[in-house]
Amino acid sequence: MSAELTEVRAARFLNWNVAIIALTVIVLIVAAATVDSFGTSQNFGFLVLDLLPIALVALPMTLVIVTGEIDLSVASTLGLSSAVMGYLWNANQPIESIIPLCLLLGAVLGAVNGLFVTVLGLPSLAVTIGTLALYRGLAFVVLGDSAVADFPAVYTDWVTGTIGGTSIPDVLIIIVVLAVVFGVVLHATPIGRAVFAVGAGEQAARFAGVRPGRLKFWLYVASGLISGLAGVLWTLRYSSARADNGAGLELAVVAAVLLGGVSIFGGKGALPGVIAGVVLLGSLQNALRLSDVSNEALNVVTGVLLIVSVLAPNLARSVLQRRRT
Amino acid sequence: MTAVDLPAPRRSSLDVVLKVRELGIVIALAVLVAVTTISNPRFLSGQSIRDILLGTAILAVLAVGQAVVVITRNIDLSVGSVLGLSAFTVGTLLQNSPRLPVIVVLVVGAAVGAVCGVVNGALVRFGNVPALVVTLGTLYVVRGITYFWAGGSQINADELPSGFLDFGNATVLGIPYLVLLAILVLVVTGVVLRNYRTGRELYAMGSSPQAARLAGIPVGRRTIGAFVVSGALAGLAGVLFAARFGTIDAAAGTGYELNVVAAVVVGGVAVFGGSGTVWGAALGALLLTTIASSLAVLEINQFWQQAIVGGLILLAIGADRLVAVRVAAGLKKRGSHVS
Amino acid sequence: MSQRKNLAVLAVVALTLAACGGTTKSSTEGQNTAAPETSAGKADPNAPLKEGLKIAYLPKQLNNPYTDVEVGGGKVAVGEIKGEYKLVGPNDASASSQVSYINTLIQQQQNVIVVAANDPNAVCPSLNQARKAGIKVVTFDSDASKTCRDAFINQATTQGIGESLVKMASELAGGSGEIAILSATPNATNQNSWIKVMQTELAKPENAKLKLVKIAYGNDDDQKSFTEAQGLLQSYPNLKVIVSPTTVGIAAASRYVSASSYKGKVAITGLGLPNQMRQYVKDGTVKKFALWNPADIGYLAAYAGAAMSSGQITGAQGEKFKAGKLGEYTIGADGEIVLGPPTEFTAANIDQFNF
Amino acid sequence: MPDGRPLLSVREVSKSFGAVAAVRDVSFDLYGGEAHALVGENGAGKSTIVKMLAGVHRPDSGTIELDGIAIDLGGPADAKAAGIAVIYQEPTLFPDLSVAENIAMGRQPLGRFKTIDRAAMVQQAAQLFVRLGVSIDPNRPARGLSIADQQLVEIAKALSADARVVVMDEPTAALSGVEVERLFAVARSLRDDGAALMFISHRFEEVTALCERVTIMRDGRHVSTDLLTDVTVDEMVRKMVGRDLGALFPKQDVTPGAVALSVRGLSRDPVFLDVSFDVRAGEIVALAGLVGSGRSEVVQSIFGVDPRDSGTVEVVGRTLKPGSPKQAMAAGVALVPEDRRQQGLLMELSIERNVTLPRSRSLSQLGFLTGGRERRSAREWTQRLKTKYGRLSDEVGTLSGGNQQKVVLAKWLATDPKVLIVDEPTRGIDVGTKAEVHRLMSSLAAEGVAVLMVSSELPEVLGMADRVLVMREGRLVAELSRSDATEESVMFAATGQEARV
Repeated sequence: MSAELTEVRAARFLNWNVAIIALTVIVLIVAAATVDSFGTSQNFGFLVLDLLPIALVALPMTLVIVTGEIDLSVASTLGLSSAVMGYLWNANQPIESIIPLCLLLGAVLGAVNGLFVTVLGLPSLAVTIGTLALYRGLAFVVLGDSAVADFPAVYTDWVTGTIGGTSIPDVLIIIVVLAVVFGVVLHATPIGRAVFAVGAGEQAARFAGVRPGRLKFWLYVASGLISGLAGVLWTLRYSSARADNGAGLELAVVAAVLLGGVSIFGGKGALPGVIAGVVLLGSLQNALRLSDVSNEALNVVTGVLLIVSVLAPNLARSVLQRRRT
Repeated sequence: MTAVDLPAPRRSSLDVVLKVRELGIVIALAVLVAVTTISNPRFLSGQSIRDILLGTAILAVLAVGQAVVVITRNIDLSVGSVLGLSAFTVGTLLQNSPRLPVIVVLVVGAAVGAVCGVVNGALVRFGNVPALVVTLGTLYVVRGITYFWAGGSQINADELPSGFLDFGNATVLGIPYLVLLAILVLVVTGVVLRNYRTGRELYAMGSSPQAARLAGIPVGRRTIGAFVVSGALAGLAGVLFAARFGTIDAAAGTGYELNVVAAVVVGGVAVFGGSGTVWGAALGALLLTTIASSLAVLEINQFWQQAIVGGLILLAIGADRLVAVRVAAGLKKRGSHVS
Repeated sequence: MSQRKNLAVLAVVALTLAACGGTTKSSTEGQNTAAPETSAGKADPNAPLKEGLKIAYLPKQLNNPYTDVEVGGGKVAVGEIKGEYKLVGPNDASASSQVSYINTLIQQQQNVIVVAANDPNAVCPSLNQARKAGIKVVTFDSDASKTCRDAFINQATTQGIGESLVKMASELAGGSGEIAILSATPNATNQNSWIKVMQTELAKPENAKLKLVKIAYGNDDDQKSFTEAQGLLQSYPNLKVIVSPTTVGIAAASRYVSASSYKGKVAITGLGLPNQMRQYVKDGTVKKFALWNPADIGYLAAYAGAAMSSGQITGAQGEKFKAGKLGEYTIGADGEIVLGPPTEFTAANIDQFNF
Repeated sequence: MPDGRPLLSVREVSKSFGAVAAVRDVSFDLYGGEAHALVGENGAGKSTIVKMLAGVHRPDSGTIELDGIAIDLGGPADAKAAGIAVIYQEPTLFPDLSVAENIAMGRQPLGRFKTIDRAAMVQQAAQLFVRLGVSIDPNRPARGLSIADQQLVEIAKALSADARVVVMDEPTAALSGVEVERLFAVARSLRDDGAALMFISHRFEEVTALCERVTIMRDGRHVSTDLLTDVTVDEMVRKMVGRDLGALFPKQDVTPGAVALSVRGLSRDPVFLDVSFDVRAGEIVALAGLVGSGRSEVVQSIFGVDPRDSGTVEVVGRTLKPGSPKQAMAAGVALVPEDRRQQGLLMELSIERNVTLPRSRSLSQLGFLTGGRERRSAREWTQRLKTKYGRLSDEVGTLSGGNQQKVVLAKWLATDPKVLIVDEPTRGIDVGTKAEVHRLMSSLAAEGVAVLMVSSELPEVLGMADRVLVMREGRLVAELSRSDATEESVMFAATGQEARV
């Protein structure tokens, strides 16, 4: 009994979710104190804009990974959404119909992933590596290597602008609203309970009346939809629709989610931790750049953080288990 | 059921399926080549074939390494970065000591890759971290190290010894050295996987990790071994890359992992391990390279290439699943629990 | 139509953005040109160049030898005027990473940003933000949209480059035959304007026998350019000349041809770096190619930026300023500053150049 | 009987998992040329002993001696090298590899340059199968082999390794009479060749038919080792159970009410065929049969987690649509599944999440769950079942087997079922909890719940059930009333003994 108790205590101590939030706060404080102009309101705006796509896509990705699956096609969905947006804009379609179409497109692309994973029962890793290539390829087919610009200033200004006279970026509203929605769904609804259940044990979840296939399908749709939205916002932010927009973003998103304490094996994770992971990665990047640290170092930091975030809890667990058996 | 009506000995249906699988790629290749050649007969010229084979050589070496890892139910996404690091290492080495014999360069390249493989393998083995995450991380880290080291510098063809560049272009009986080397790698790996105990143990691990452990197979050591092979071959591919292209910067091989995984999956290696051959993986590499070449010749928008690669991956895994379901239905006579 | 309207309604609801009717590309044409009115105040041609100016270079990407030479010239110039030189940039030639760097430079309160735009529009909002913050923006290599920079250092007039490319191609082809262009990316501003001039030139009667069969894009990626050159030669057996107005493309094409059976049959020309091309000029693959001195571009950009930051010039047409060893320059229309005519390199003179 | 030195000795070994002591100070000897039975109830520690011999677990204390010399089995490879072959209840083959390769793995015959001589390998396998008297194609992949055939491949593996010690962990559980006979013939020939056999089974007639010596375990401890000639079946049972049988199964007499569950013509090729039966309110009906006879599949199909090809299921007059556990739950069906770790519980989630998962929708307010109602409900039900735990937020995997089973029961009883299906309700739980579970089922029946119980433990079946349905090879072959049901009659129906030659 006492062994069990120490274990519980150790587990609480090693709670990655708490650790990552604490680490993020520390990084923010240290950065604000030591890096010139990190703490300015303008820089805050830049930081939020830089974080925007990763933060958005990380939300559904968290749910997908908690169910034990993965979606590597998000960045390509973003790119295809952006390319189609540019194509339609060039074709003189009204932006008010382009944007919902792009969101719809994202949802459809997500549904394709979902069908492959749930109906055919294929491993999501392989499926989404396939659609990663497919969707990005289609984006190039749609728009080639060209860029479409001149999106209406009302929209682009809104995306890059701030709320009223404050220095709070407009897009922060979108992030906050969606983060709350996904957080509530994951942590305070029957759907969220089912998400954790499927990730912790798909079979047992089925025996408790959960339909894992249906659940995963809709999570992929959500992932596609949000990626499509991220594509629209990306396009408006840079006022440039390009097929290669967001290339490679999936790695940053997965890194942020895992860094946020979500288990790659599924069943474990919390949204606040993921948000902290996103902020940690973003602010670290921002602060290092302001300190003239090269991009290269950043790559190394991201990679190491990614490995450590998965390694640390595993090592802790296996040390505990070794003591147990 | 009773034991009396056991199946009579017959040709293994699984073997047949695998044969069919590789045959499918060959047919696809033949059709592709035929169509392209009809539209432009120069597609089958010596130079053109040589170009395709040279392109395939690098991808095939990577794909062979990847196949070894995938067969053990793992994945190595860091190969593109490892290729870059190795290419830059040997480039720098050759800049400083141009007289180095090619064989030494090859060994150095493979060694650089092997070290990366050890890191990957050890993290997977001892850290209990899924290979996907580990190699995603090392993809970043290795590339970062290369950038760090290379900075903005680029190694140009004129800085490399001509002996080395000749190695990239010279031929024996019309077959380029690089292609011969790739074939050598393919044959050796293929034979080891098929005809040696170690090779069979890799399949066993991928087929059922739990049973492998119970059968006394040193799963951890073999896992590290598989990653070392994949790393070493990625390093070797880095040398081939340097010899073929002559221009090396820190970005060499960026994004290669996608093509490599595609080649392996299209070549019929099951993503969940246990089945598939390096021959299939090499055929997959040949198919992808030929597609890229054909698109240029057929004047189909180059941009279709990536979409086609993606489509092929989905097609391949989808078809494999359907075939597997059918075969399983044929083989299975009873017993289907919820799994 | 009704469907589109439905979707439009949906969009309004979804985004709660007031929008009357549909905002289409044509309805917004010409509305997006509002440039911030910066650099108010008049030019004082006699103002001295300030010392300690912070001048930052942001090339398209870092790992490009050509870029290295360019910014190297900038470093020299910044040293001459006793400023602070800084070089930042992404590893990938993407506009989005450039935007992050521009934002960083704004935070760091640089005086001048010298930038080669990866996308003329995507970097605009950030550059304008920089200009609002009092930073002078000089573009080089690849221009940003006119509304968001103060000056553009043009290597050579577009007309001049286009003409000289066609002239070299015509000479190498012997006045008639098929030629192809191997460019960088299809949306590279400079490449496209040169190609446009070339097409005009080729349409002239004296070039009637030259046939442009294809424009291929190698994305300024060595390998892609290599494969594209390979594809061109396979698709067009009668090709006589490949013109590559990009240093990456010409080097890759030369390397491919020099090791293939096409050597001696197909000529390569375009814009290249002497150091990269020396080998191919010597082995006969390349007879001649052209380029300006890239170091001078970075050099000139530093002086132009410093002159603006010191109030000597505002970027208006007709203003003059001194650029160290290069002498005096006059600002042309739209803030363009032309470096000078390109140099042609051949086996005879190539050894005189080292860049 | 061979005398002299034992081939393999187990000396005072102990092994604990967390707080649970699975094996405590167990000693026994295996002799060459002798078959030794290891019997005990589920959870008595037999499998842990097997795993220690296989090198999967290392004893916390005590030694294992081979030829009188202590050996350290650090891994399965060590056990293999020591000549110990283990045949598990669930065979461990490589589905993608050929049968011949499965047999030869690690010992493939080598030809030139140390390459594998495939022809010789296939030849070897074929010869082994001839010796075993079976015809399995050595070239076919292991995927798709029946359990019985997989078992035979495992035995061929042990044969090819020339194993001196062969441990068989319930190999007959899924075999038909003919298959069991053939297996025994092979086992005897192994024994006669001088190997030491350890045989684990629940069937006493098999134990007496094959073995010379028997070791009995109870609650992780060694009870006795006797020659089978010295001990009767009754004595063995008493030693295994260690208490009076009658008190264990307190079924209260209830007059059955209306039909609560009605199954008609339920089929799923090739698992079960044309299964029809009724369960009335207040009745406990046992579904007996051998492992693999299709019992679990039938109840899973009723509950909807497994598909079905044809047939109807009605619950209190409502027809259930196939493949929808949700609808079954809504109709008042609850299934406590066979495999607690995989099907019953989410081991990494907390106790409260496990208890409330099936009811997360009904516990929500306006679609939201704030945790409070879940916690209160979880506390209420776990307390009602006297579950012992630290905190409701602890991972359910940290509980003992018995308490885990109580969590599963709490989870389903909380849904207020009209039809409760329990699949192996007392597997792997301690004696005290077992009695509690039985009392609980009995009182539920008394309250009018229809209980359908799948069980492999005959005493449990006989003690608890009002009626016994017996399945064999996917078919319902007998229905026995409480008075007709005896060990013999049930086993007779389950094994189809008339088929024995």
